[in-house]
Amino acid sequence: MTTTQSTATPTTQKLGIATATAVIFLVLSGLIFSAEDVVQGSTVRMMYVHVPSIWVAYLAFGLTALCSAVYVSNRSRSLIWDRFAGASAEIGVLFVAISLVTGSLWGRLTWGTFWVWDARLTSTAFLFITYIGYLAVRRLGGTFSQRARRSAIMALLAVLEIPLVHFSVNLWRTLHQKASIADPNAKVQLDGFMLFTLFWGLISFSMLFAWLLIHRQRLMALEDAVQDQGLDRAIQERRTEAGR
Amino acid sequence: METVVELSGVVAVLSNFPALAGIDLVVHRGEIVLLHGPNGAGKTSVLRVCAGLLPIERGEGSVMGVNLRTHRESVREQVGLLGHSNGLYLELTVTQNVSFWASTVGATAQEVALAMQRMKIDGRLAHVKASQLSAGQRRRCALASLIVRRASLWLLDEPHAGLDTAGQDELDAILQSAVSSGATVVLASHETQRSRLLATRVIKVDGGLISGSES
Amino acid sequence: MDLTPRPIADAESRAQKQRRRWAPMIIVALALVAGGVVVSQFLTSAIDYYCNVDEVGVRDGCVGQRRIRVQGIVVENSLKQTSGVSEFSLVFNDKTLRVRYQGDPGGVFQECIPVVAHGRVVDGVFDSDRIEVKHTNQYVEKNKTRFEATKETAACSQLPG
Amino acid sequence: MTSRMQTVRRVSLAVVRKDLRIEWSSKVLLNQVAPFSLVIMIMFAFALDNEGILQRVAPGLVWLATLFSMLVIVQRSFAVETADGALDALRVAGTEPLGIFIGKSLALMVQLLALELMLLAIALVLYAVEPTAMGYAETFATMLIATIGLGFVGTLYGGLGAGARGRETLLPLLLLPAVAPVLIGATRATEAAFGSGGAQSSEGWPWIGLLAVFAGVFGAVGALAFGPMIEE
Repeated sequence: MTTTQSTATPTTQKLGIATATAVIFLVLSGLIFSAEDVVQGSTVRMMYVHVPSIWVAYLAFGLTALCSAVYVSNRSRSLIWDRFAGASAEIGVLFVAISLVTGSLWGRLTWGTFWVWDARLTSTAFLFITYIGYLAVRRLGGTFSQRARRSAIMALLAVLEIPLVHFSVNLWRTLHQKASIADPNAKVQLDGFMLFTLFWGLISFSMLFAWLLIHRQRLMALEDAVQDQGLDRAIQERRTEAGR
Repeated sequence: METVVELSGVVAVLSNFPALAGIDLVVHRGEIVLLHGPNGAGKTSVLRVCAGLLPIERGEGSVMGVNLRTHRESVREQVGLLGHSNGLYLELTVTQNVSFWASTVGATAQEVALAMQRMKIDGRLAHVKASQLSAGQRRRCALASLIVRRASLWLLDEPHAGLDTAGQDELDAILQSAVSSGATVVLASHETQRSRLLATRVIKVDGGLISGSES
Repeated sequence: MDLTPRPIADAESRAQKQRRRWAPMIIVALALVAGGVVVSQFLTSAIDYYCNVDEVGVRDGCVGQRRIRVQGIVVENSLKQTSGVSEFSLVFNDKTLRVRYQGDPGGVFQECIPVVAHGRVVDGVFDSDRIEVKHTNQYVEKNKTRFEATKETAACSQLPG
Repeated sequence: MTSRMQTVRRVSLAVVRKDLRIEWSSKVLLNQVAPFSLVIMIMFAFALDNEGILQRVAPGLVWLATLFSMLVIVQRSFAVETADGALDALRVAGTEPLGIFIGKSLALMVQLLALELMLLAIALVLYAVEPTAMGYAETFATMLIATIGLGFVGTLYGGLGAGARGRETLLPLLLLPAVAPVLIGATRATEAAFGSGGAQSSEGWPWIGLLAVFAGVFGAVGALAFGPMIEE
């Protein structure tokens, strides 16, 4: 191993550039082009980070569960699914954290409090802790397949929390407002350009997620490969032990 | 002759360390195979691979026709492994321990009594907690738990260690009668004088490989 | 002593062991459905963050001397602030409740928007020590409403009752 | 299929008898866990000695103390398995994992139930709670069903970390969020049963339904996943 390896390819570089452009436009659109809300004023701009980040977290945890299910149901037990599951969960945890922080700042400005124990906030907090536990299980040690098996079971259990988190605002009365666009039986509740900005946020955060995921997964593959190449050398060394 | 164990090019890993570095081994039914070699040669790992406990990283292996790569769990019912640890519950008495292991395989109370008698842990010792036993007595207790399993393939790791001469003789007799009843035995040991007399084949393991064989 | 290898379950049952086990999966699915029903049908009132104004003294969990949270819309022109005490009325489904609050409510508190007040009912007045603003899921651009709804009443009538 | 069911029953009976025997002869529950939970209850009583507060939060304290004690019991339950390689031996013996799961869960449930009864008695005395006859019935129903769920989830997560390094710190991180529904559900049901803070006893039954669902989910998931979980 003499050449420096990168996790980038021309495709991911293009994706990276596109993502950066989209995020820059989101910043401009969110901070400058879009209007203030009639009640909330400028604090409404929190939405353009808060909503896309929880969306990415749902996406990431959903993908984790999907990859785990593929790993468990596939007889070949290919570790690539496990790596995608792990990489996706790491990014998901990051974005739940962002969502919690922006949400509590936004809450301070509009509700008058950083945190309340309503169904939405509480369930989101549990989602966060659960996936921190998932990441801890991944670092428990043991063989790769042991890691994959344990964490797959965890992921399939943990993903059940997501519908509870998302629909908590419809099932119960919460201080948190209901969904404005992802609500199954409601009209879109945003004025024109605000809606566009929010959509733009969802798109650019999704691109960011894809870019991070690909790189993280490749990095994990390299880490595993380092261990595997180490194995080849270790086997050679082990064989020479004989006869000494 | 019926093949019981077949390993070819097996690599097995213990937290990134290749305990087995590509081992080839064939054992037939009715054999008593002795694995010997220095400490850390990989003897224990061979036994654990055969027991379906340690996964195979590279190579192919099968025990009693069961593929160790894909179905290593299914081989375990027919295998009896005595490892370094005795697998005893220290808070339970000797009888409770042997009875527990007997009940997991559906052995009768009579079998338990016979096995305990054979290993001389009946009578006074029967109601002593495992934590209060000497090392040799614990070994006898573990052997009694193994006997009631009536396994097809006996895998023994340093079985003579800690036993007195009478106990070692008793163990040898049991292994011989098990083999004549249709079982197969693989044992690992580095004190070879006694085991050589017992074994039908002696194999040297070193550096995670087979480095020699004699009949 | 008999040491013949113990006969193990025949190949058929071993093949069965390899088969995927459906029974627990079906139980998981059924339990999840049951969970959904329990949570959405029976537990709604118990997890609800607040009672609406019209439910105070009526619905289970909103009655008696216990501490409750009440949600309603701040009635227009009802807010009176004197020497650090804010008084205003909450309305929901045509029922009103007078609220007394020590201090100045935070957030974007104003008339004509929904709020949640924490406290208990004392002599028909809701004695509150904490106010949270519950903003809706409607977002309206400010510039636009300047033309359509310049009068405060218009903003009030827009909000859901 | 019947032969497999027989094996499962045989193994689970053997495991539950073994676990309870170990507890009976070592008396860890009696000598260590019970005093530990007693200390928790008394500390709370000291810290929250304020008119009304203690009665209002008593149900939550009972369950919080139960959960903390449960962590100790679960650790212990798998420490005896790994002390002399018994779990390894069970695995290599091809012992039906479903049987191990059910057996260890049952043993855990029995111990938890004994502990909860003790905590309930303490709460009645220390915190001056006076449930009605209906309240008692509701309390016992809550305890029974919550305990079934706790037994399953405790065994599943206990087996997950068994033998791994750092499992002592991992277990609370995994187990406490997972049992949050039990904490909430059992607390609310017990509040209804005790009539704390003006709650009515009819408010408790849906929560008991939630506890039953929890027990069902983790019973079934454990049945599926316990085997792969303890595998190398």
